[in-house]
Amino acid sequence: IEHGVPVKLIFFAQSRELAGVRQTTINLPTKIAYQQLLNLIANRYNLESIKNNILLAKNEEVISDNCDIELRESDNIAVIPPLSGG
Amino acid sequence: IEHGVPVKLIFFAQSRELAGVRQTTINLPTKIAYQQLLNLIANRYNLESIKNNILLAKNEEVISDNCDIELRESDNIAVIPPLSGG
Amino acid sequence: MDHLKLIPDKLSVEEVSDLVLDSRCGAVSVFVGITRDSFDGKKVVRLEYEAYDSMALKAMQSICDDVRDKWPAVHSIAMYHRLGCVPVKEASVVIAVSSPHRVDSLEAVSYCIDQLKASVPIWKKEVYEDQEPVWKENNE
Amino acid sequence: MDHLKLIPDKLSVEEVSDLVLDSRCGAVSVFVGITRDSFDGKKVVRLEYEAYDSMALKAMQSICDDVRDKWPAVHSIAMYHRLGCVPVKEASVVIAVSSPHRVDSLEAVSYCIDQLKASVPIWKKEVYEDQEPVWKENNE
Repeated sequence: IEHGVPVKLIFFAQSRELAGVRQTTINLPTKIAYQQLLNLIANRYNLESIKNNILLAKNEEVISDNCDIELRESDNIAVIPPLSGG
Repeated sequence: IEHGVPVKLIFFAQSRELAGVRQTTINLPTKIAYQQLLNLIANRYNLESIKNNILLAKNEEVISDNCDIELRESDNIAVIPPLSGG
Repeated sequence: MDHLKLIPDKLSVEEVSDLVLDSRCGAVSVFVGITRDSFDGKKVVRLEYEAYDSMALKAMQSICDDVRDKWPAVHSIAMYHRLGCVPVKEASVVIAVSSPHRVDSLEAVSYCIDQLKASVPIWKKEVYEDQEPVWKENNE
Repeated sequence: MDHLKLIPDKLSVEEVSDLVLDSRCGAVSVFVGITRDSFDGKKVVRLEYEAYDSMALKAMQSICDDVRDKWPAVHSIAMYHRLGCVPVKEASVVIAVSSPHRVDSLEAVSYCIDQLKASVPIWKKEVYEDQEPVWKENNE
């Protein structure tokens, strides 16, 4: 991805195990559709098997899946598998 | 009361303070109506002021107020003011 | 298992909740009743509790039996009520209920304290700083 | 006051419930979530919890804000969640809520654990004696 911004990508729980990494930095365009970003992350980080069960959060807020996402340097995107706290 | 049986009478909380005694023994007939027993106890133990707010229990069971009470030696009757546990 | 006690000593929430722990239970719900420092603007110094011990324990057992009818999944119940003087901010009653899943213990502990107040022969006198003490009445 | 914490240490029910004590509050309701020893017949050895800490604390704060909207009488809320390994029979979460009268804290503590399970980014892996561990999912 050209002319992108570096964004911190964070994985938790099963997505962390599948990705093999807890945290990394990735260059992303300053504007990207939710589904496009999801596909990109799933494809590159071995998350195809759980792609339909994960949410994405930007700066600690869950992103709704029909939006375009605006990104700036220092933003972070987290992969959120189904919750199981308690 | 003649030809009665000795019954243990126990007072709690406000009834104990008004009666000035925690426990005593009283001779009672072997059969007595609830209201009659209540009147007798209230009158003799200074409980007129709370008579309408107390229940009587026989051997740790609340007695329903429309029954005759059968009494035997070693029975106990307790005066139960409004509950306030918890 | 039911653990029912009337005791003159300070209550420990941890001790009572530990009583109901079980390796099959994922949930323990606890209610703690505590002495407040005021009532209707009057400053409360302490509460004084007394019980008809034998009848109170029977009534507590009967609450436990009802709980097991209504929530068969409940595993253990502990109801400890303190008697005598209870200073402000200390517990007068601790109730703990365990169950495999949370909904049973949550509903049951709420039922237990409602029933305890309604049916267990225990009384409290509220002692104020500047006024005559008052025997309380659970009228909810 | 809200007391929110994610900690790697063993949780104390007493410590968490003491946090919400207040001389104006007559009721403290507590929920304790505990590691069970089996799931679907499989023997559970321990749970391993992880959290998205910063987002989890925000979500917990948001639950507290909701509680204060719904039950304005609630005085204090404490939500402590343990992270890392939690052995069988130990607490993974302790929630305590205080209020002047009991109904508010009882309802609020139940709401808190429901919402915590539904909205706070915390995850647990169940580790079995003889089988592959499984990442759990709150699907209630």
